[in-house]
Amino acid sequence: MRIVCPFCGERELGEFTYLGDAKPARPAADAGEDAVFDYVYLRDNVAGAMSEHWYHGGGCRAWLKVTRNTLTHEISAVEPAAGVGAAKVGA
Amino acid sequence: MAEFSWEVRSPLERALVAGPYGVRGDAGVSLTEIRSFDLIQVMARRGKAADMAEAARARFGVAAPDAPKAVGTPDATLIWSGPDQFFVLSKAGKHSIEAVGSAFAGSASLSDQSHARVLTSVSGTKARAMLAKLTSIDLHQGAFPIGAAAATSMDHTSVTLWRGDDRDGQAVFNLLVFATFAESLWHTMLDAAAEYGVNIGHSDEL
Amino acid sequence: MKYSIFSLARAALSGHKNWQRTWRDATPKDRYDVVIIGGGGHGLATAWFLASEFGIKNVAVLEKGWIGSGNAGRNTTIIRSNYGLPGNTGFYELSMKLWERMEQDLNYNTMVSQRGVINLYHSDAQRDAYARRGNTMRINGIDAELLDLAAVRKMMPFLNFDNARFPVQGGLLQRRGGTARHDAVVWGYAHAASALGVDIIQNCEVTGFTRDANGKVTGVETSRGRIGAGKVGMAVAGSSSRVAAMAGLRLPIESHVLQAFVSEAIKPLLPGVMTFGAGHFYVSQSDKGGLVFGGDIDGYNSYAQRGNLPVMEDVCEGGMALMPMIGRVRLLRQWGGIMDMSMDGSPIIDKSSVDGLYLNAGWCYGGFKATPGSGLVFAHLLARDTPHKEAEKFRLDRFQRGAMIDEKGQGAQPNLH
Amino acid sequence: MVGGPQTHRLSNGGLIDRSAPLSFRFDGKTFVGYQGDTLASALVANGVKLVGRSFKYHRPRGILTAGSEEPNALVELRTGARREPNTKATTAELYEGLEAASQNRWPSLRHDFMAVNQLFAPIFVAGFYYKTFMWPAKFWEAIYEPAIRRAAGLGRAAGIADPDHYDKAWAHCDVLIAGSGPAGLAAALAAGRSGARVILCEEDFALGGRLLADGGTIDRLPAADWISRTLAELAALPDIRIMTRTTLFGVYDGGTHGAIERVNDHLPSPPEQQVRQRLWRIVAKRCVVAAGAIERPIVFAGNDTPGVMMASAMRTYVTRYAATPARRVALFTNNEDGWRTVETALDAGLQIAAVIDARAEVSPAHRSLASKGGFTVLNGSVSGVEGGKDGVKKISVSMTGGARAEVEADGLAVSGGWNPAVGLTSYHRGRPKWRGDIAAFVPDGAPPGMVAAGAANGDFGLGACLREGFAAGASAARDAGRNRKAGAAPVAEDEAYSLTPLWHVAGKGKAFVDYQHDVTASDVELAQREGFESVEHLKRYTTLGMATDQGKTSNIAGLAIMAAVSGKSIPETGTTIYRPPYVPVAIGAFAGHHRDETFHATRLTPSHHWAVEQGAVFVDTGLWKRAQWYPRAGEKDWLDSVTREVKAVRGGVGFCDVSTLGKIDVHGPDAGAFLDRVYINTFSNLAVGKARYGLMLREDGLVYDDGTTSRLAEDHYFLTTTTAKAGLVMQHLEFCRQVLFPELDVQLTSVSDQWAQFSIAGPKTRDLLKEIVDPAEDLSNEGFPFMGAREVALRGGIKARLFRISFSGEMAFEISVPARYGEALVRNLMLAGKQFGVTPYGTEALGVMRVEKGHVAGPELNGTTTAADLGLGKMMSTKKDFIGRVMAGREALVAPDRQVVVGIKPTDKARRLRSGAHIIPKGQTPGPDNDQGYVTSVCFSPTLDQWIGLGLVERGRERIGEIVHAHDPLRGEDYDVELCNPVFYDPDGGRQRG
Repeated sequence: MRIVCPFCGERELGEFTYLGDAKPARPAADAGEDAVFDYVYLRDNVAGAMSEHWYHGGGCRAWLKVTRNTLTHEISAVEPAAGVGAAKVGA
Repeated sequence: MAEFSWEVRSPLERALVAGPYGVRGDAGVSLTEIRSFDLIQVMARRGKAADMAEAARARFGVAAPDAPKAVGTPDATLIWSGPDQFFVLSKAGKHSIEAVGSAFAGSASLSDQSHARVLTSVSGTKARAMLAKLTSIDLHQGAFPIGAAAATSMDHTSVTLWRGDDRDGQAVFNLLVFATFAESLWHTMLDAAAEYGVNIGHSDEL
Repeated sequence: MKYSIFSLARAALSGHKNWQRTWRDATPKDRYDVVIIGGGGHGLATAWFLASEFGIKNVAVLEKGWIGSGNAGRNTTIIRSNYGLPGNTGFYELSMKLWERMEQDLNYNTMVSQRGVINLYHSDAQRDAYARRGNTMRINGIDAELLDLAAVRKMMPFLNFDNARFPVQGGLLQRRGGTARHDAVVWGYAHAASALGVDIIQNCEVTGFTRDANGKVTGVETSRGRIGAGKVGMAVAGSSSRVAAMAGLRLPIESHVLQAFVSEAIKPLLPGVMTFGAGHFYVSQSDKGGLVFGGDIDGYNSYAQRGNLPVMEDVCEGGMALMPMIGRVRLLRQWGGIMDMSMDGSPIIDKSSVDGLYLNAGWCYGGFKATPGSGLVFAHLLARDTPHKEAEKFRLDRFQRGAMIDEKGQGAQPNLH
Repeated sequence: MVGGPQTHRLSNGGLIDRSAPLSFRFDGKTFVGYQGDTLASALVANGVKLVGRSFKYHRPRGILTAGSEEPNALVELRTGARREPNTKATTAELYEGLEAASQNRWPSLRHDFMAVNQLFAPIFVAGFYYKTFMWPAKFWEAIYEPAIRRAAGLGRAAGIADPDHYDKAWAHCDVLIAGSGPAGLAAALAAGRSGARVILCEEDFALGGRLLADGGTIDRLPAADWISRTLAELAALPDIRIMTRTTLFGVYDGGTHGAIERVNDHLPSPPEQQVRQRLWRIVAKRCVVAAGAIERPIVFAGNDTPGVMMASAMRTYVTRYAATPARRVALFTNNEDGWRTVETALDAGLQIAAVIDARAEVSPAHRSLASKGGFTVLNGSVSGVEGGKDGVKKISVSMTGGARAEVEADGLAVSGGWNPAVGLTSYHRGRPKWRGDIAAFVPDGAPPGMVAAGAANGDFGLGACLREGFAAGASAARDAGRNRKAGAAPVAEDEAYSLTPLWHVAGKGKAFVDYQHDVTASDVELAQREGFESVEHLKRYTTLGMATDQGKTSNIAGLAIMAAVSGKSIPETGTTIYRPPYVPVAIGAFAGHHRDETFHATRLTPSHHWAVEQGAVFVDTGLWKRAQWYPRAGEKDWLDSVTREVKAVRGGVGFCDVSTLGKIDVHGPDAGAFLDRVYINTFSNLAVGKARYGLMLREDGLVYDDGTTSRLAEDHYFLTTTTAKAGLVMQHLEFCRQVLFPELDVQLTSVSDQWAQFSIAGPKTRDLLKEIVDPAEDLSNEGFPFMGAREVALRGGIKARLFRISFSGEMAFEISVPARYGEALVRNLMLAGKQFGVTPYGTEALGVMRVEKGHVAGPELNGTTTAADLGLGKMMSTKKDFIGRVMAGREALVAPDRQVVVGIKPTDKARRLRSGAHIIPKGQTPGPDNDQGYVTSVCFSPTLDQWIGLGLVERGRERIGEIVHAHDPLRGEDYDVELCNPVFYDPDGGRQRG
């Protein structure tokens, strides 16, 4: 597999580490235990296009949000993970 | 009171044996370690990328690279190292962290990496053939022109790679490697280059 | 027809024209007491235990393709019970004991071969972890031996002892571990279950559940029509999330691809199953002569049933690091299976929150060795509505309670288990 | 010249170099061949027909094909450590001194004892072993299985380390082409002229594919001339790379392809500094598969007799190698293409015994060829072959209409038609589709960017191959963004290819579908009878297609027979899933240089070479080499050395390289707030110039890592991690920074390699430091109190960071200098510390002192423990949110009966304690219900003069003082131990604060 890092360009799989589904957001500090349980343990386990977190640790160390089809491994979009552009906010 | 010597020692000091290596005859690959340099990592503060770029221009006369590129100035090279961050590579304390610090005050955080990396240049007619065993990046003339840079991995080890100006009509690839991995990767490089014949050396010149 | 050397010799005289189907080719009935979704090893074993152990014979096993087409047919055939945590230890030993009598139970030679499983260690820390695990096994009445370097050298003189990056220091050996012929396990259970009246229905894909007014599952919709059921059991590793979703459930499971490899057939070279402790690699040699390799999962969610090069290289690097004598042996075939990776690396066998629907899922890459045990405890759950005592810790609510069974200590990140 | 004459070599012709004779040995006998031969062609030229024995029945086998699809002619090539089992004679290039041996026979190929298996053949049908060998159960491992194992397998692996080297490399191109036949070369021309970067892989050592054997006229040139002209044009283009001896074996996601280059297999051994083989990962924007087609056998009785050969292979041997597999040849064909073999044989002066053509009609041209050549054309099928080890003797023919005929011949060429090589195009689980006109499967659902052309796509005519290849090359280049004009395609005529499908001829005797696995037509029928109708069941039950050729010559015939007996069509029956690699690939090549000491990279600490000089013993910690202890003369074992080192520290001063700890610079105005969220305790209120121990959890509430973090400036923290988790914590923190908390202004950099860091510990630490630190620095307890952290100047001008932290429980500092000063620092410490008896210590002594002090480390931070389990529950802030806070509160994680860290010491002071021993209440018989925990870490404590340890024990901290049982059945040990305070040494901490 090859992932087009929005910062570095196309790179091979070995430079990246996988985390998982990028859809669930970390619940707010005052969210209840159920919400956190859901975030930590339950998965949609999508069969098809899925938005995922990958880390370009073997490259620019950016966390990425990759849209990838779990049936075909085809990648349709890659963008910086939420907030990776933080340094750009307000710039 | 004892007399102390604070001699700096390159992580490659023992592994690097200057002279020919591998197959005899004309060396297809030259490996040169550059031993003395300052290396600063500059990382923009949140929302201050533009300020950082401006500060870089003020200090170095060129904008900080905002894409994987290496930009040369007469006394420093600015090398992209990730989103909103870059390295300043220089010599003789001119752009040491002490010297550069105030230039980026408020716009960027600085981290001294002068001792954290080993710098090697790879050139020769077989440099690309040898590097093809180590990097998954396409180093073809059209894909990786002079000034191109990459934060990438070799042999599962993070490196920063950029192409300098050609020397004697041959491409020159510069490689920053983490210091504690350097000896190991050095041996891997020698293995990869041995079949082409290698000329090993070190230099204090960038 | 009972299988034996005598029936075989008799059949030879008639040119083998009289053999019957190994299992009946059943057409679906309107209703069964129990419908099992998934004609893999676990589903078929469950059906057989329901019929043989619990007297429930009005059972159907529904398989969307051909039986054994999932992970039962694409694993590395290893059996062992060398687990270290309460919950796993007893269960896998129950399974091991069932392996030891499987051929006689089923009248089918599944080639259970107890040639030993050794986990090599390369550091003091690994040795200590294996000592802890081996002692757990012994306390549970399971065989385990901690071998030192000399003992490993004697047993496997061909390992790289002299110039290894991470030299072998010893190993944890379970002599009763080994391998079994994976396809034969499927066929054997199908053969025996079918003989007891279980209907095995291939090319029958479940497309939905039928529910009554209270939400209780009353049957399944399939590509071959609606089939009523008193209870429905799911044993569809790799597809658990997708099938459960039809009943509105979300599971603590991700689907990941695990590759396996086999070399060309060569004359006997390796004694048993070996696991490399300084990389991700394990190997055994099949009866046919191929070296069967496995390693880590590829590491990202996938239903593609095929892997990528980095893991293949990683496995071969481990192989060469451990035994450089295999350098010139050639890799023949590469394949991938879809693992039901749970959040703690251990399985889930429980009633679901939907009345009438029972789960058998989350086997990660340990499913094959669990086959007979899984069949027995799942049949128990389906028949009695209470967990078998060796499956009491495999409850679905353990994640809510914080009672994970996490052998690797990796937490809720399935690709690290 | 050694060896006899090459009895079956034509006097001229062939692409062999007659000026370069090569002698070689097969089964101990010496022969001569030529440069340009394969082992198979050289054996053919020497009249050798018998080359192997089959897998199950040990039937004599000859050479069936001339390529990588060969199922029969497998040999052990080379000897000693270089012995390679199952090597296809048909692809092994001949070299001077080549040694090969037949396999799977005893005592010799001609007289194979195991051929008695043929007597049991009536019992040894498909799947027989599933029905027997079950009684008594114990006999399986003891008797049946070893016998089966010995009989199975083919060749023998060397059994000793492979002496050759391998490497791996990457390549990149616009258009990748598999195969250098007419379609492949035309594709390369088109893509190259369009301006594309092209890589063409050819598994053979010669370029041209079928053109090498079948010739033809292209652009009005003889094929050989056209090949030369084309190669010259390609050579003149800027970015064309042609790789011979290179097989494209797989296609992976993102346009990554696997290829194996046999760099030096054509030589006795690789030249100095060169590898045997190289694994290529080729990244291509587009791929044109021009891998050709594989001629398929017809299943009939005796079709495995040596001398029965694929018709196209026979042409290859005659034309390309000038070697004659037979002198009197019969042809059995069901298609037009097979007839070419007759033309070739006649041209070479061979006799044609007869042509058996299964089709109703034979073309007038062939009729006249028959009358000219003086042979008969029999309309019918071969129903049996007589012969044996020495080859074909007589062929029985069932004529259309029922008559029978016999033909005497010493060779039978067979053509059942052609199957496109659909492997590569099917590796992404695409299923090929059936094309009725050629009765073959053609590619469908190829991986993205891949297209088949020519014979690989089912279009067999020369003209079509050129047209399709050229078009595919041009369009691939266009898709890759290369748009220059490709010019005109090469032109050739299209030959007719009329075929009447024929898979199986009924007859008496074994008719083989899968030669290598001895699967017969009746095995397929039996499988169907027993319900193994699915092609995947068929494959698994009979082992059809699972041999080293992966069924290249057998799969389609097998499923055609299954289709016939189950009353379905071939496309309804379907194919099995195609699996890479296309040809078997040496495991060594996949490993490359990652073996032996270079299996993984090695990380060296700044003091490594100094420690080597000191004679240190090293331990692997992850990728690191760390000094484990420093033996001295007179010490009898490691324990002596470690005990000395511990005593030296506790009584004086010692130092240890701790540079392996992960070190992270945390910058920015929100650095404190950030750390508050990732640690369970608070860092935003840490004063500048102070350090604090921190513990971080995973989001599931269990402990992830620990370490000390110092505040060096208002907006700058220096965080340390454990050695094991350094990289993972960095990744985790980046996730927190970039994804979870993007609103915080914080920057992270790893500075692990920037700083050489040493722990200096012992009551004389301050004395030693005073020698080395600038006298102006205040190191007094007031000036530099416990948990202080700041930059100091050293004598001689350099700057260092000093942290007053202690892992050993002694008065201690950690000192950091830029890494290239690390070795100088060590030497200076030795120099300055001589007067205090300064002692370097390794990781063992470090470990002893941390156990004595009750500090938790890896064995306790095992991913299943909570902060409270470690005795650190009180650190969890209740005033803020942090990662893992909520899940840490789950019932089972706060249950009172959890196993928690406690000290453990044997009641018998002379007793050695071992990690991994379990804790059982005293007086009880060990069992699953009273297994209350285990010993996690142990050491011999020189301070207490006994073995001590830490353990995780149920309710451990409530039970301090209780005597329990350490149960260690693995090592046959059982003894009493006392549960005690885990802090064995200086529990009130006076020493480290003093």
